[in-house]
Amino acid sequence: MSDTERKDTPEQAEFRQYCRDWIAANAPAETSVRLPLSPLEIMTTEQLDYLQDWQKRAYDAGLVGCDYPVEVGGGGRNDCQRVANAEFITAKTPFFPNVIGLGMAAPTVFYHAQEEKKQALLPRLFSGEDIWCQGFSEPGSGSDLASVQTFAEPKGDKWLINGHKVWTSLAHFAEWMIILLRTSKDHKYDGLSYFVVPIRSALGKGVTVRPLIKMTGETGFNEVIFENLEVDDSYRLDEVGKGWQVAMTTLAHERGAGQLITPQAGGRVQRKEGEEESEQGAASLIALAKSSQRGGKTAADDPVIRDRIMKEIIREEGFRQSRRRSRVQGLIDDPMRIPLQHKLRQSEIAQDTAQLATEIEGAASSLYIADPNAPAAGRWPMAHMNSYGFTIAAGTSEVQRNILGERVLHLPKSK
Amino acid sequence: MSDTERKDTPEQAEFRQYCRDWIAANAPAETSVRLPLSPLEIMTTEQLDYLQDWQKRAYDAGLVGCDYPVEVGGGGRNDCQRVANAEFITAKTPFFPNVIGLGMAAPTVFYHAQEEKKQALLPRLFSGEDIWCQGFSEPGSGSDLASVQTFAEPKGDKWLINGHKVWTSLAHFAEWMIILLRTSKDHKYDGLSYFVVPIRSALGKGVTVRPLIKMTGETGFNEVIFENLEVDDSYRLDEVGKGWQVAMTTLAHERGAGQLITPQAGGRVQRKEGEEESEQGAASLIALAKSSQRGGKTAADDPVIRDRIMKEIIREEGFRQSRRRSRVQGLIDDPMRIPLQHKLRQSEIAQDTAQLATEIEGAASSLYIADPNAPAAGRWPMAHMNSYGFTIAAGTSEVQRNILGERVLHLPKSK
Amino acid sequence: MTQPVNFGFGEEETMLRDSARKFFADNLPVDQLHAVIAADSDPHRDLEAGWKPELWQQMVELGWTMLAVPERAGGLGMSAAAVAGLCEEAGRAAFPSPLLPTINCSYLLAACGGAAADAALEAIVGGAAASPALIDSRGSWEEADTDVAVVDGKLSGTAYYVQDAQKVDYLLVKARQGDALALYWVSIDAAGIEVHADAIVDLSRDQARVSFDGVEAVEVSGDAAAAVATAMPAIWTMVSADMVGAAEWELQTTVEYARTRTQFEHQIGFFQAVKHPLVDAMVEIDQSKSLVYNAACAIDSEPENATRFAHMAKASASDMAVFASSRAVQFHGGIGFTWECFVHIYFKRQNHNQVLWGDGAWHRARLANILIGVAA
Amino acid sequence: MTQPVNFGFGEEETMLRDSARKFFADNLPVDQLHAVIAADSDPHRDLEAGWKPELWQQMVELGWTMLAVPERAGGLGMSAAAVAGLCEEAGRAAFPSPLLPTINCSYLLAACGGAAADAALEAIVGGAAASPALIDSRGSWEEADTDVAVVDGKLSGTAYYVQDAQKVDYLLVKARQGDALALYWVSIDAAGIEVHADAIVDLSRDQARVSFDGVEAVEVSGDAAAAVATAMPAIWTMVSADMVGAAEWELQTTVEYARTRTQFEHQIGFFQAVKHPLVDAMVEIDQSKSLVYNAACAIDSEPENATRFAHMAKASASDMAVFASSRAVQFHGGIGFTWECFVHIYFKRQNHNQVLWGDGAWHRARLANILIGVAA
Repeated sequence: MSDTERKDTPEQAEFRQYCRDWIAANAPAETSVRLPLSPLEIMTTEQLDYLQDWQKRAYDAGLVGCDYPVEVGGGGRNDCQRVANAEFITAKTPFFPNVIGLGMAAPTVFYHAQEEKKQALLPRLFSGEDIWCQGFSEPGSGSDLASVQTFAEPKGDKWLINGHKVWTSLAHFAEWMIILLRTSKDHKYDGLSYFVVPIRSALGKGVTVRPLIKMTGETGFNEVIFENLEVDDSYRLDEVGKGWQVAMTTLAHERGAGQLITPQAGGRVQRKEGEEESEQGAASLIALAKSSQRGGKTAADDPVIRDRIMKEIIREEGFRQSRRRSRVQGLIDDPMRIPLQHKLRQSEIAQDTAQLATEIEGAASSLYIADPNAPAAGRWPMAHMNSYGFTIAAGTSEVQRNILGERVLHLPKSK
Repeated sequence: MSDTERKDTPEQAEFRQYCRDWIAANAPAETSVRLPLSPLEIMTTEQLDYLQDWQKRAYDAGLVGCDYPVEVGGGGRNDCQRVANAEFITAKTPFFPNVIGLGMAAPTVFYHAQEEKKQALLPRLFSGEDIWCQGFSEPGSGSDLASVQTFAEPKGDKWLINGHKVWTSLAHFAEWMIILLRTSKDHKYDGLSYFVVPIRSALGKGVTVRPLIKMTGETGFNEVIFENLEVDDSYRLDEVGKGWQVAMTTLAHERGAGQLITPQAGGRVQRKEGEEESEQGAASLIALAKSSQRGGKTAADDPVIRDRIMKEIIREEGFRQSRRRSRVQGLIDDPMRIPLQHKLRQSEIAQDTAQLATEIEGAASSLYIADPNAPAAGRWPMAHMNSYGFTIAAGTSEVQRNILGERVLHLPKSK
Repeated sequence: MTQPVNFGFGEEETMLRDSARKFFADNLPVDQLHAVIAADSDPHRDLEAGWKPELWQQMVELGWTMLAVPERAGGLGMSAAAVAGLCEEAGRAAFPSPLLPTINCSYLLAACGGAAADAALEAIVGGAAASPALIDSRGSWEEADTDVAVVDGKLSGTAYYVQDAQKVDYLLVKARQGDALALYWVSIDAAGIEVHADAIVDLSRDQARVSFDGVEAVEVSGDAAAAVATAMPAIWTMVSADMVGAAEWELQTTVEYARTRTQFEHQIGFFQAVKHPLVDAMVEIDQSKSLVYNAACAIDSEPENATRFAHMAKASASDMAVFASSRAVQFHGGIGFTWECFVHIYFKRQNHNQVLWGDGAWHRARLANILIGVAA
Repeated sequence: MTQPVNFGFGEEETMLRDSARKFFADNLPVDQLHAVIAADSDPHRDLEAGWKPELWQQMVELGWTMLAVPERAGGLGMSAAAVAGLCEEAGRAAFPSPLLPTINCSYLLAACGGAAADAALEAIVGGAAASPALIDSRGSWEEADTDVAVVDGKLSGTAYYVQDAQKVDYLLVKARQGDALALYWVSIDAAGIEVHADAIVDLSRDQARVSFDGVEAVEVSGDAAAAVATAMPAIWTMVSADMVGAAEWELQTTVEYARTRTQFEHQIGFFQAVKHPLVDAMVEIDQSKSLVYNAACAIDSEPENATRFAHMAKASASDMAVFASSRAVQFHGGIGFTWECFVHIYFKRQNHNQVLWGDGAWHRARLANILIGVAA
């Protein structure tokens, strides 16, 4: 089931070998730095430095941004990023820290910015020297993104920005923000414009970054307040009033449905070999049940618990097999039908799995991460709470069901 | 838990004793006629004759329609129908056949018809000599009742009716139909008018009654086709264009939320004593599970089945206790909150219970009512299918949730 | 062993599936199907099997009944993935025929090995339809369970829940023979066999109790338990494929209705109370379909995992089929509750499929024994 | 015995409930509650119990801790229906206090009988707070389960999951004494007791492991199993009442949000994807509430059915609480996922309540043993 089964072009075949060799020689060794579970959860500068160094080296070697033109700092290759990604993943390297930059900002800037700005911004984005964040959601604009109210008022050849963005991961480390702003109150969609904004240099001078605390007690997200921040008009992407269309480029790439492949490197975190996939997965419920007691017997011997664990394992296997099937021409009708289910399904399976885990733990699920006696180090009650981040963020489950009903089943729009 | 605990007025107390004595002396004896499970399922003239005779005797004795004025054939009493009902129920008498007449037509006619028509129609309605049916739903108007298209066109001082009504229980026995008709195509709600229509006398002369076959293969419902049926204007209730308001009177009484108490007599059917309540209830799943085999053991010993049976038993007990609580002032905030859940809850519990029963039966649930080896005589697969009648008819579960969300939780209207 | 990325579902399998879809759609569209199997709504009607034998003859001629027969017995020896594609289409058409039981017999006989079993397979290649008669009065086919015994070399007893018994030529009977369990191949017209048709809910199939009174039959396996264990993953997978196809019909038909039926000045698919459960049905169908082809592919190329993956497929498909059928009736509203609406045909087939060869909870319990170990 | 139609919930009980609702709302509205218990969001914060002891003192003075104490011990001997009303209000306020454990001790001590138990009850009447220490390391309090033993007349071992241990004056300890099981009453300040606070998710309670090292204590029952069995229906019912109150807060707060939050030019409560699950939460709450007062009323006037009805109440409330909490967070969207939104306090209390004294599946298994009989 490896990507190598696909037929490489000569360029890809050569590049694959180059990547393999380079990674073998240059992949970061094990580190004492405790790596986070995802790039969005980078908490310390120690973590950031380690991961930035890795991205820079991979970029300098030509493994990041390889399909972008040379003029903007890319590698000028044809459809080679997926080759590099596959090799990173096979080698289980750590991930790149500039995840929003690579996945969302780069394609958006590439398709919508002035040539001069592309050349100025993209090389340091690819290298990871500049971390990027995203300013879309606001307190009053969650599911309904087009209702954003953070306002950009024209002032000579500059814009004056005032407002409030929330859920901006990595903002405390970010140099740049891609941001959706309102430039007219008269039109909902056509009143939006899209900018890139230097935020690190403006901290304390019109930009305030504050951590948002999640219900778990963790930080990681931020809110960003803009008070009369002046931004040059050259930071605007595409025309005034075309912000919604630009945002669609960003969102398409966020969902993996855009034209450009996002550079992705592995996902090694500080764990033992082979544990990655299942550590929070349904299969790990079996071990949990074997070490948990319910009503005087081992939870793994309770048929009701067994039944429920099997349900989650089956859903998880079904999810995995559906991803596999989504690439088999003969077994799909609508090519978007499975990919558009991805987010909904993954987030709800994770939620139900975590919820079931707390029931398996029983009374011990009351114990949280700081308790030395908590089963699985308190991971499950935390995962349960964090699962709501996934069913809410980036399109709630309710919005996902609308999208599926409308785009795949072609039912009339609900809104 | 008997109604007698309530404080009777002197009139009620005297009437209660009268009812008790009369029922003791006059309640129908056991019969060889196989009675249906509900008045809406009367299939044979033998059943109808038996039940009509019973209603007529009860009416003649003053136990039916006792709160209506004497002028329209009632008993002229004050809040005494509930007393009679309680005594009927305690005595487990058979029910009255003219259920739509008593429950829906009588209050509607009483509040909206001309005096002359009340005096002509209500006595024979109360006595059960005239059976009534209801013409509301149409092929194109289910949940959205106000969209009915069956049209009444003025023709002198008469109306010409054309159209198609469906789900008309008892139409094959009915003398009269209450009917919601469109008299103007320009206004949705204000284009409706409400009539009573003699259908039996018009059979073959503008009225056709045809049985509808349910997915179970049973009949019971009908469709009624109107082709140029002429109806006198005096059969109109209330003004032209006020049909929707009149229909609200009907629906309020259908839901038991109207001002007038519907005469109700017992519900004895042809079963053994004590079986009534639980025969299709969740508790009967226990006996079913004890006599069913699953995976080499008795289903009643399978913990997953036990868990699911308990869920349904708990829901059923909760439903019963909520009905009890709905009358306890100190334990309710909004008096409509529980009553408006009644239909939704009852129909969904019945559906899930029947569905679970078929799983308990396993392979044997394939056997239908004509199979001599079917468990419980094939009742459960039939109940499972019939349960969709309950979750669809008289306001689908989806409409019920709208009603609850809007009237109880005061959320904005979905439509 | 590992599975090919594409489940072994390539061009050949796609062509077979597409031609099956076309065959069923051309020859028995749902209105004609309704006329064939649902002409009489009376639950007490005669127990004649409603089907079109001439279409079955064409299917035989197209070679569909020899797909799962090994080449050594003259069959096509095609992959389980290919067979699943055919079964999915039969389910989509709610097609009345002995296809599924005949395919099930192919897998059972192929697992028997030996000349007698191969001769039986050759009968299937020659156009015979057959049905397994493995199940006892309690609905179990496991371990030593059977109500048929071999007495003086002849079959006596009763087999229950025999699918499409009125449409087949042969039965493959599990019988107790002293301490052993054997499989026997016997013509349904053999002396001493009586077929007692069940009055079942499902209109697209027939089912029977079959009694044996001193029936001469050919032993095709002396180790029924082994043959059944080997073939069972395929039997579970194929009925699951049938459910996936039927559910997709239910989904598409209900979606179409939701796009045309108007209430409250909206097509009812506008309302999230309709739209979102239809999406949920789609997601469940997709999960089941993926698990079906994963199980089929395991049968073909990863047999050590075939049982666990087939349990997953049937567990998923059983729950999915009940849910999708329920929503199809509910969202068709009043008309969906009538005999004239085609949905009830699928509702009934799916509820039958659900309990055939183990329902969701049953398969999850077996899967747990594999993944967790047998409970203490 | 039969129950009164009105669950025994008449004017007196209504007045008590209303005054409790007012007390909690006036003295610790949710913003102040948040300030008291959620000032520090760090999961590794110090394990100080967040509560207002002065409010607890007022509750004691109002007589609420002696409601469930029999009159023979100087208490008010009020009905379980009345106590349930109070607990429902404490849940609605997510009120941090030792109310529930103290009430639980009242029921346990009342079930003990005898002078020593009555003396302990008098301490409660006198204003002492107490908590049961019945649970072993595996989370079980059933039968002989306990990790505390009587050695040389003194308690040694550890009790787990002791609720609000940092807020109480006494513990009621289940201990093995040779072949017997006894209950002991002991001051939490007694020599040899150590309270090890757990770091728990729930912010509105504290919980601890309590270790005993040769602790002198007063035996209040020589038959702990009997006393626990008698008191358990009340313990289950009262935590269920707490869940009902908390869920009603979650429902009303979410409904209010759905009436004000606008997205896509509609209040989000317009959308059936929000409206219908809120209705489902309401229906589940109503079911649980009805079952709670039914169980309470059975404790008061139909004790032979108290256990079964209390199992129903706790089973129903546990599943309901998880569902209602889940929807409260989900429908608050992004803000619902933050620490500053009050919803998480209730989410955490409800998930704690769910697993306290047996979750839904546990109670259904016990109920099945009563209604079906123990499985073969």
